[in-house]
Amino acid sequence: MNTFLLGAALFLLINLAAGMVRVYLGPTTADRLLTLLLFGTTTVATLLLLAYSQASAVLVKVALLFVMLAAIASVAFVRFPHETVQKTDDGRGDHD
Amino acid sequence: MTGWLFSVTAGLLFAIGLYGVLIRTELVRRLLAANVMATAVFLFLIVVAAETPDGPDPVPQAMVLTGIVIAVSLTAFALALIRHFRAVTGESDPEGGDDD
Amino acid sequence: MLTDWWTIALVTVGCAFFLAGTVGLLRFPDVHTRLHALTKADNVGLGLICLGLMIHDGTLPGILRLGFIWILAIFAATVSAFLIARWHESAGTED
Amino acid sequence: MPVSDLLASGFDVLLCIGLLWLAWQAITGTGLFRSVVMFMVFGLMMAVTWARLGSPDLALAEAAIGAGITGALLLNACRAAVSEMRSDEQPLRDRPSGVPKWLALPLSLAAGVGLAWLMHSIPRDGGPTPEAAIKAAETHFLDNPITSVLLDFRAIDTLLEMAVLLLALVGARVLLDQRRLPALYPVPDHPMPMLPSLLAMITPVLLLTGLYLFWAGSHAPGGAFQAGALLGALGVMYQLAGRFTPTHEPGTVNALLITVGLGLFSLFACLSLLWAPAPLSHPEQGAYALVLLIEFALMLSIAATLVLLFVGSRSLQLRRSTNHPGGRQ
Repeated sequence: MNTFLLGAALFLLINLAAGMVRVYLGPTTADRLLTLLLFGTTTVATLLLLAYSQASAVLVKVALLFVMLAAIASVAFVRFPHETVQKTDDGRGDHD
Repeated sequence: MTGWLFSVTAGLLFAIGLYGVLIRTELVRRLLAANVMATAVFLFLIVVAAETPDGPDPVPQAMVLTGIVIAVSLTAFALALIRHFRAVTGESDPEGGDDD
Repeated sequence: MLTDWWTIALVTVGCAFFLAGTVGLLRFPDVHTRLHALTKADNVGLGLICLGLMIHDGTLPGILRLGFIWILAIFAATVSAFLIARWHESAGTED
Repeated sequence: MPVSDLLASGFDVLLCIGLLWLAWQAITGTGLFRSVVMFMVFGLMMAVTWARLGSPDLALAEAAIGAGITGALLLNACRAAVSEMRSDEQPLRDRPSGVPKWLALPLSLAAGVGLAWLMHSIPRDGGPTPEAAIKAAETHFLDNPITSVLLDFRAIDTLLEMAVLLLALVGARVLLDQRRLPALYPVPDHPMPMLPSLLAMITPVLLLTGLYLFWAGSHAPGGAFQAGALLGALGVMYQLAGRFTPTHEPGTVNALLITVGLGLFSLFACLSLLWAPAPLSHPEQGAYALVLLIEFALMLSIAATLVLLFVGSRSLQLRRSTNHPGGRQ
């Protein structure tokens, strides 16, 4: 059973790596924020699976923390004016 | 296997951080690089702690916990310093301004 | 032993939902459709994994904790997705 | 079980590749905003790594402090960089540094590989117990030498940790005051939809989780920091939602909150000389209650200091006094 849960965690990590392609491609800033959402949900699921496969109950609390911090992070991002994003771009423009 | 893998990763992370500190002149990015170097050191300590024969060693864990708090204090202070620097000179990097 | 099979089935289906979310994230044409794919599929996937782990856990505090995490994740994802979509909209009108 | 070992190795390898890629992107990528996003994701990955390496305490601290507070601070840096930019100025750019790339790359690689080799070759048996630790164990009221060493040395460690945090705030204030740099995140003109309901939902949960972490930490020292960082994150959220108003007048409540942790701790350090030869020793009676009180004060101070560092103003005022988050004002 533990092996299966670990396998599922590994699968989710691969899935996350595939999602990271979207951050790399962009093209808009909102796409990057989207991946933060993907990260939030997937790492929570991965931590829960790890918690039960390693029999370490504290990781469930870490997962709980992750859920709330993901929400705070997205609020912090949307309080950001758009021109800030554009002006901090020092290279090729990678937003719309 | 695990210890070896994470040791190498910590070494490479340290290398990436050091490279960033040497190459980037824009100050916030340099601060990011220094933070990555700090994380690499924490990783080293925890790998050593995890490999002690009788269970995880609590002393390095406590040290890293302290290290994380010190790192965030330092980051906050450095960011205030960068704002101050920009206000004084109007530049985002210390080498710019007079030489090109 | 039957409970083990339930757990395996639920976690597997949950992982499939995560896969669907990522495919949507990569293949859909614009931000709104990607947002749509991601938030819905991933949170269903998380719910199914939580359900599977609840069956695996079997104790009342464990079940409550997992359920709580899922409900919180749904709330947080709803608000975050809405805020990001709105932020993207306002970017479109300003530019 | 070879299959589970193989899966675990696969998990670790993927985690390490992810960490390296994220760090590389954060440091060498274009665009400050993008770098900051990458760095925050790196922090989250790091928390998963701590969990994998069997240090859940660190995973909690990294999630709350590393990813949460540091990320928010760095976002502030982006914001400040733009709002204080002159109109004729170019976007943030990089000049060629004094060290050429062809030299920097092998140099840093050599340093990293050398460090990895060095850390790999040090003995893992922990080494002999230091003289001072044995002596401390003999005079201590606890029997277990490890616990007593941790209790004694951790106390000094925590005291200085708090002092560093306070110093960072004082230093930042001095710098910002000198050039009259304003607080970031003024109150938004128009309310953001759905944010109040998110706050209403998240406040009790974060408060409960913070208090739980604090209570759990009273058995093992260090819980105050995770709890304080969590409450600090809640304060940051309130600031982002426009519930706090940054003010220029120094507030009494603010000053009290910032200093209560260090003050109480120092007082205890002095008073402990009355019953013990060395400072910071615990009395035989009522040690538990005392530790709990000091840790609670520390938690409040940590939360208040982190929020003020984030905002960059002298003090904060709550806009609606009916809604009181974590006792901060």
